[in-house]
Amino acid sequence: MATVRVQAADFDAGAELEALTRGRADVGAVASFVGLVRDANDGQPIRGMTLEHYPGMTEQALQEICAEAGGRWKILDAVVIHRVGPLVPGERIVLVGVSSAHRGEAFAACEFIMDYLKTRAPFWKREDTPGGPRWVEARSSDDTAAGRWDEDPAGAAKR
Amino acid sequence: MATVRVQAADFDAGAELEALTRGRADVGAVASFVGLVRDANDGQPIRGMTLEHYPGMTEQALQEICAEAGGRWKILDAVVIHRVGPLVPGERIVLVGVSSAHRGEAFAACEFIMDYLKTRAPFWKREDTPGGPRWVEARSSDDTAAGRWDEDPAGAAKR
Amino acid sequence: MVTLLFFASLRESLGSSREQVALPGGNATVSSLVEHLRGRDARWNEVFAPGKSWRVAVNQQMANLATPLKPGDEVAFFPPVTGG
Amino acid sequence: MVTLLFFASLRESLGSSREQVALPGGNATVSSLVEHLRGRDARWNEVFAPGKSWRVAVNQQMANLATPLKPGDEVAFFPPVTGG
Repeated sequence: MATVRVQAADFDAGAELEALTRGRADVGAVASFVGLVRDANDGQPIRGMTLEHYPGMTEQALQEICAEAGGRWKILDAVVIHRVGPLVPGERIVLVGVSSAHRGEAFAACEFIMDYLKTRAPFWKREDTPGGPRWVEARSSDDTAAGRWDEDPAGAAKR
Repeated sequence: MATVRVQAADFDAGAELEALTRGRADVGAVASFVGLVRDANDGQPIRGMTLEHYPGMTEQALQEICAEAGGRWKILDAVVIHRVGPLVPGERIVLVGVSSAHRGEAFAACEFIMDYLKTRAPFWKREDTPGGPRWVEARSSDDTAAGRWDEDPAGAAKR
Repeated sequence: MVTLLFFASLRESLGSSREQVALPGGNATVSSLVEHLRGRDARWNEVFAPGKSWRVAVNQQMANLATPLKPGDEVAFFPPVTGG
Repeated sequence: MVTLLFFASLRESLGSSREQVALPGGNATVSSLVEHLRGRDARWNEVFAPGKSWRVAVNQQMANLATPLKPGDEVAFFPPVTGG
């Protein structure tokens, strides 16, 4: 169901979000997220980064994450676009957009997809710092963020 | 701090979200929400609706809601655009966008602004149904949604 | 004098969107103003009857029955909001 | 034979992105494959030492030490993911 793309090129967030609603009038809510490259991380200036991925598995993992969101909330459509290759600060990395009839479902599903993407989709960041390149280490806070959806499968405590 | 506009004209969600990040590289996350007119509500087909507002107070209330979000979470910028006047199904009603360094704050602040807007910003919808126009009644679920931020000021249970 | 504004279903029910009224005497509050308005006729009495769901803003800030009023204030009455 | 893939810091540490290897004998699992790889040299032994943080996928699905392997499988090793 979901639109999933992994690409080196930038994307047009506005156009992608419009595609979620084009030609239909049952969508009441579109929640979205755009992640961008910051010029600093963990106190280090960042000149840029390179995103590596696992072709094939990545797309499949993103589809599965969207399907899981669709099983948990009544959503109408979803889009995930994730860039790979070299990126500089200020550039977009990822877009997640979710459409639904009502806002609660759209917000929850969008945040769920981002949290799961952060811990389950095979992407790896290598940052260029003044001290040379370094692989970004996974954050335990990301596991915590993803884990809260397990404790609370229906999002009940969250709504 | 926030950009707040109340207008009859449609808006370009992509351009508005880009404006949150233009010329800066400290933004890691932009969470956004677009609300749209659905072609049905409470089991009734909807031909269109007219949005009325309280000029002056509306803009002030939206600024206050954004300021309140800025006091609760570390956000970098926010935009709220809300349309007024006649709208047909499929049209955009409202955009809320929030930028921050990290995604948790952006998501929380964006959903908070929407929840507060729904209960505190002086807008009123009159729907055109086959049985004639009817003023939309406020939903207790919207009070519940806004109220959960009071029980949980830091969004701690939610993060 | 204060300026009264009415929005949405209240505007339609009362057939008025804006008017100037003299403040009721004494220490005027939203409550004393509303009691004064209810005395106008059956329609006004009904719209502001106890238990009816309306909201009030004074000078564009949300207010309540106890909010004091002074000459020049802008007092707006409207139903619970439904935007977004 | 199975296809091994290595990504990100594991790829760099091991100096390999893709290779074909014969499955170790018996009922091969990820565990027996990893033990086999650790026997190659000190670097391989170190990368896959107990307590090291790596992940494994078999045929592009997340797997674990107990996951059985059969000829033709694609077995990928990589660090915890950091996209988004």
